Amino acid sequence: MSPAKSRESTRQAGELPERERAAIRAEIGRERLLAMYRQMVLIRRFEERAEVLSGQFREGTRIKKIAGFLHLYIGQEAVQTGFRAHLDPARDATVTTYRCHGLALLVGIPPNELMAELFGKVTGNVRGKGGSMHFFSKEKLMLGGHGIVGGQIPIGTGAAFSAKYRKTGGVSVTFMGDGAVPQGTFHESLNMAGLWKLPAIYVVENNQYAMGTSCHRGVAVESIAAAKAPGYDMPSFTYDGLDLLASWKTAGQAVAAARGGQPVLVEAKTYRFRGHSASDAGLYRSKEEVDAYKKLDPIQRTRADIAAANWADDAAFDAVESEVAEIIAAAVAFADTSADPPSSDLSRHVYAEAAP
Amino acid sequence: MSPAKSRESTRQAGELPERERAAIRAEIGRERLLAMYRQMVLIRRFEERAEVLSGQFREGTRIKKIAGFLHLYIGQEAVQTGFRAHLDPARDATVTTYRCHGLALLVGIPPNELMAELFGKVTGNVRGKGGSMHFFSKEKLMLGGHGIVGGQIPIGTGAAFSAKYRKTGGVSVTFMGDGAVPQGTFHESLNMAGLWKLPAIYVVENNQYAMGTSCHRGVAVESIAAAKAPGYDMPSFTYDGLDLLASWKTAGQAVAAARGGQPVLVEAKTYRFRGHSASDAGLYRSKEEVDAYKKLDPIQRTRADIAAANWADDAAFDAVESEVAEIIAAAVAFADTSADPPSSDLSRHVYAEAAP
Amino acid sequence: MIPASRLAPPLRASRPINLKTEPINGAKGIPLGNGQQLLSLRMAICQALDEEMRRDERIFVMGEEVAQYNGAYKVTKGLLDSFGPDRVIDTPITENGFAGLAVGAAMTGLRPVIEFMSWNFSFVAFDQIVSNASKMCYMTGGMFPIPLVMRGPNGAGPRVSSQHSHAVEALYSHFPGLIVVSPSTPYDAKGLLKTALRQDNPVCFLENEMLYGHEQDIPVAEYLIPFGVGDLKREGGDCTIVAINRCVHWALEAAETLAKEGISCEVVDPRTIKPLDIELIVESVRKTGRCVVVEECYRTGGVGAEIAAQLMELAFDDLDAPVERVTTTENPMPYAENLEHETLPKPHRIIAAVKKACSR
Amino acid sequence: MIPASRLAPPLRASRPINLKTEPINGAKGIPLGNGQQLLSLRMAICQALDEEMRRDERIFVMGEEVAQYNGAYKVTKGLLDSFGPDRVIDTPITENGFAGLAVGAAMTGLRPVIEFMSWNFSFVAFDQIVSNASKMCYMTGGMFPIPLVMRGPNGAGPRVSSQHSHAVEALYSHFPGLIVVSPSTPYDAKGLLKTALRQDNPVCFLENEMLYGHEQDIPVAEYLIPFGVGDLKREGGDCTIVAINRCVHWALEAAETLAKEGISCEVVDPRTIKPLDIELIVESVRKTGRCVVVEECYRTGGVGAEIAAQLMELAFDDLDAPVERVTTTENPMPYAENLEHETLPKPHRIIAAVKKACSR
Ligand SMILES: Cc1ncc(C[n+]2csc(CCOP(=O)(O)OP(=O)(O)O)c2C)c(N)n1
Ligand SMILES: Cc1ncc(C[n+]2csc(CCOP(=O)(O)OP(=O)(O)O)c2C)c(N)n1
Ligand SMILES: [Mg+2]
Ligand SMILES: [Mg+2]
Repeated sequence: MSPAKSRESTRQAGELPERERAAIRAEIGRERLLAMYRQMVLIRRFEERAEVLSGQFREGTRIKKIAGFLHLYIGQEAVQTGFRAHLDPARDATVTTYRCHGLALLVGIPPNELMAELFGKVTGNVRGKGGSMHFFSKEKLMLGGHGIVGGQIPIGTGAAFSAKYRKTGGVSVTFMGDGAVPQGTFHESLNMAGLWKLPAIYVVENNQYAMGTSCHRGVAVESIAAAKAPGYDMPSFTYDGLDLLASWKTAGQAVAAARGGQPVLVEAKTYRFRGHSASDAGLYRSKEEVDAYKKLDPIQRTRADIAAANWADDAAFDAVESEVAEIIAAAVAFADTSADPPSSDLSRHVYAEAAP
Repeated sequence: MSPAKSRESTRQAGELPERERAAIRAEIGRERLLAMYRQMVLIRRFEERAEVLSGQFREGTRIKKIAGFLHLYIGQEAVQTGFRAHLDPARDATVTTYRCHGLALLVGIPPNELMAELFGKVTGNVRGKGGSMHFFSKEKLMLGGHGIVGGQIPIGTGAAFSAKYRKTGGVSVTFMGDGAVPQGTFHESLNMAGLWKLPAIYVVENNQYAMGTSCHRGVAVESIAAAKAPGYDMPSFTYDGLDLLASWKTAGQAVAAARGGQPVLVEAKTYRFRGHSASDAGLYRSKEEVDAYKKLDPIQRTRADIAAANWADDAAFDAVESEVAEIIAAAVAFADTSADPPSSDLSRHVYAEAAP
Repeated sequence: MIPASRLAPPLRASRPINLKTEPINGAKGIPLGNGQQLLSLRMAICQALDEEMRRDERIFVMGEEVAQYNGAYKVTKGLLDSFGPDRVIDTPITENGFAGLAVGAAMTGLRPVIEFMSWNFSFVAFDQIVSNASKMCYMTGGMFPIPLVMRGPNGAGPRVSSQHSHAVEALYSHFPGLIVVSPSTPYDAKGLLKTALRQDNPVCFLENEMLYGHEQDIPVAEYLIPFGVGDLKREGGDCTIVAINRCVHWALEAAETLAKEGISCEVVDPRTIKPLDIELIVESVRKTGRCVVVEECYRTGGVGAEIAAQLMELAFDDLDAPVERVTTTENPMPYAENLEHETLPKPHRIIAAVKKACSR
Repeated sequence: MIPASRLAPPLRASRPINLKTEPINGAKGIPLGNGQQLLSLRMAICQALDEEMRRDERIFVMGEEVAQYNGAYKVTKGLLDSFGPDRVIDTPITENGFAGLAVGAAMTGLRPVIEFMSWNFSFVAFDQIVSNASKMCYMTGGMFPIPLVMRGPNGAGPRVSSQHSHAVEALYSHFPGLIVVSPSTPYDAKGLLKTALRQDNPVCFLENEMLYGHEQDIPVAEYLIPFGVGDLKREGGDCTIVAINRCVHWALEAAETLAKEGISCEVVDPRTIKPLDIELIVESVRKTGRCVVVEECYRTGGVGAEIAAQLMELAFDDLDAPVERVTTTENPMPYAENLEHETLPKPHRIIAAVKKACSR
């Protein structure tokens, strides 16, 4: 048995000094940083559009094409964007919660498919069977999109087990909210990962609230990753999840550790700019608090970073916006003109169709 | 929210020096130490007798009065004996696993009732409905005797909640095996206790095996309490659970902390001298290992302590044995001559009989 | 004949409700004079909690978002203000933990009410519900009854798909030791919840999100409804429809349509699934000779299966046709609107089943 | 008439088995010549695992004590030696965790077999089984089928009381997406487990501790038994007894006694509960006109309820008497010997039920 000492390498949240930012930017390089920026913009605009189409957001008329829950990732984009950049789509698996639009776009599921899924169409990502909470990709090893808080953590652990079993050299990244930390599955999974040295990365996206319950009313300790990782013989990382550079940097370290057979627990301090889901009035947090965080918008900060490096001008940023706008318009059109699932789909896929 | 710092006060296992032993003995005093010694002997002899009556233990003939599982506490007696000595039976609750004979005797359930329960008689502790794993006392606040690994941990937490809610000043002590530590209930319970500052004591009786799985194959960290308590904003204690003096001392500190509103996690390093249950061949540990631990028999060590203080002579020890032998003989006779439950009991108690 | 007293106050059609116009304290109904008040089902539950918490200090309410947020579906609105944070307690997301905590609290003198934000999340707590709550009284020879109410919305929500749409009546009524209550109206919900809070067994109290806004005039004066007593929601002679919770409303809608076609249906609402008022069902079937069971559980092993089996045992010679079962179809809930519609036991499917039963 | 091919190899009376005389490798039967081998049910399961693990590298076995301890009930004896610690894995006591891990592994190309030390402990893992394993294929539009076998002993053990005695056939067959297998003989167990390991759905494979030592001569040559095909364990004309798992043996015992009294019973073993071979049951009931279902589940919502409901639908005019249900009585399992005896659906209760059905 390995000794219980924790190879702690906690990084606290806090704005990185400009010198460090420049260094990270250089490491990332122009193309990759622009690509990540574009990904974040795509997620943001996709969700803003979905929000309107869910009809909860009033802009004159009430448009309702999307039903059910709609949990938006807006504000948190830097976290998964930073991680995804370090993953090898052929062998690294990812899994997340119902707040899954961002990850689905990041792994490269076509926006058409995703929008059609939100519309409940047969052309949707899962044939209209899942809706907003259940995006998946077999090809890209994105294992969901899960509705039960904490339910995806063992699944991510299984993907890490699988990578080790099949000796692919792959890792798994399991995203979860701060609200999932108290669930038994968190503990059970991290213990197995720590025990068996699975190539697993657990990322707590601490957006400080689980619905209306602020993190300090749900979790007994202030610093989740730092306080808990030693209990699973894991190192921990804690960083400013509203900062793409910090996210990219930390993700790189975490992925490297996991790839080397050391599971890790990461805490990204972040914030959601919208309500928990579209129906949440959000009375549990003040306008001041929300506004203060909005000033730390990861997209704006990344834009500032890019500008600081002189890697793009306003026209270039505008071009990103219009390219993304076109993608989304096309996705909406695609979804709108797609067919409902046939009623034969009702009983299809309850069981597997054929042995592989 | 209270800071995440852990008020750690870990004590490592290891034989206490004689000077310290003398000091603890003095604190305990002659009467109490003799009483605890007598309790441990009662548990030991009760279980040795039950073992014979379960028919698994061959001594010439095969006697089978007791069926089902039989998990013996033999070897671990000092742990619960030390804790129970600090509890106020009127307001402090206890709960444990299927390995519950010791606790039942300690809280003062009459041996007659317990033996009759093992025999499945209507005069049994729970009218013959539970058997070996399910001993309870409402009056003494002993909340079981539970068969699902980890299932009792939330129950103990509930008793602590209740004490706080009703402002009784009581605490709860939840005993569990090392095998229960990886269960989700452990984590969920400790988080709530840490969060709400419940007067709860969690005692991991680390006998180093969960059935055939040694602790280091089940739990990712070496030192359970020390590594995990900080994750729940709790202090921890770790001590030599084969030593009654250490147990009494640690228990006193733990109970004081809990009574003051600070939940604690305690790890008692101990050993079971028998198989996991009567049917366990025990091939996973060597005879040498078992023998080495048997040399640390808590009853023998306590006897040595008492002798060292000159608080009893051989005749006095013999008197304890014969008094206990009589109690057990009486219990067996009582159980043997008691009636089976009436068949009307089959459907009785499925639901409560009347509002309180 | 079934006594008219079994007919509950008439249903009042649900009308869209605006949360903001509900009183700050969710427990306070709108007085209507003549001893009646207007209550939504949501408020009926809140009022029952409020009244019983005043009456009995041992009762506390615990769950995710029940306190500061006033409940994810605002069912516990105002309770925190009225009873304070010691008795109305927000929990971490840790259902197995707090369900077990409640069992421990019930063993030590308290009377917990726990809310599952939805019954889907009770699956995480399944072991504490089944292995501990349901068995404790029996396995302790009666020493530790468990006065515990577990409540929350059950069945399909609005387009929330696979993992959020279970109806658990059949699941939990399989276990001896549990009581399963599934009210379809504010009147029933209030009276049954008060009963649940005054008895000593673990109760699964199953609400329905889609009915929370459903309103009814109910008495201001206190009343309780005993477990195991079903209710006729409509009288009729051709076919008995046994319907549970939201399905009562679909059954009434179907009965309305069928009446126009000359088929007269009796709608029996068992109100509690365990214990089940099989006498009332048998009585009705003796009259009609036909029975359709409508529920949101899956077909295999649903409540309809149990009712069919019992009817066979108790009314073998009275049945003119097999008991028809209209249930959630045998698939996880799909998100797409058309598929969700086909999955649920809606009026069109009930009508078809009644016609099938009557065609025999 | 039911084709004779549906009759499985004859049962061989169970005889006391001494673990120590079983071969070191639990998978190796005792050769009997003429293409037959003698296997206990325990060994039949082990042999199926062994054969399929050799055939398919994606299969691994995981659970508490399955490796170094050779299984709490020695079912996986020898597998660690044969396949090494990468494929035969001891877990911490963390059922929800490893069940979910298995779902994740199944989603990424593996074919996990997990052992619940008993199915009672699956309640801790209930959410992963229901919310994830059972729904994944559907909720991903077929993208992620879950080839997963969950196995372990089910039903009452020897005097292990309330928390250790559940039979879960009814519970899990309620959920679409799951397959529920409950074999009563070594022959069936081996053939069905091999099928389970070659298909892509989550399977609850329910064994019975009390039958692990039960022996039978079975072919050495490979065979598979498809899901959804029941088996006649005895032919007879007066009454159909549908019996599950251990109850098959009790039913055969009862049938033996009844035969002496001139009542001839047909014993149908559905072998898989989901899918259920209702055709075979209907066929038999068409012949006998009477049916008794015997199972270890509770009565309310048990498998018997579902069978009764389906028989009513499919054989309404063929039934001469109501379907009788002989089940675990409606109480948690008591420890006392006399009470345990009355709780279980033993031969004396089956005999009484058959007589009741036949007296009509
Ligand atoms: C087991 C379970 N309990 C409760 C819920 C209802 N629920 C959905 S999201 C949520 C809050 C989760 O918060 P967090 O984990 O912090 O994630 P975030 O929404 O902030 O991303 C709750 C309580 C659920 N889906 N599953
Ligand atoms: C949830 C659950 N899983 C598995 C079991 C079977 N089981 C009973 S005791 C045991 C080992 C427990 O070991 P530990 O917690 O260390 O306690 P000890 O027996 O050593 O006192 C196991 C696996 C169970 N009872 N409950
Ligand atoms: Mg959150
Ligand atoms: Mg142990």
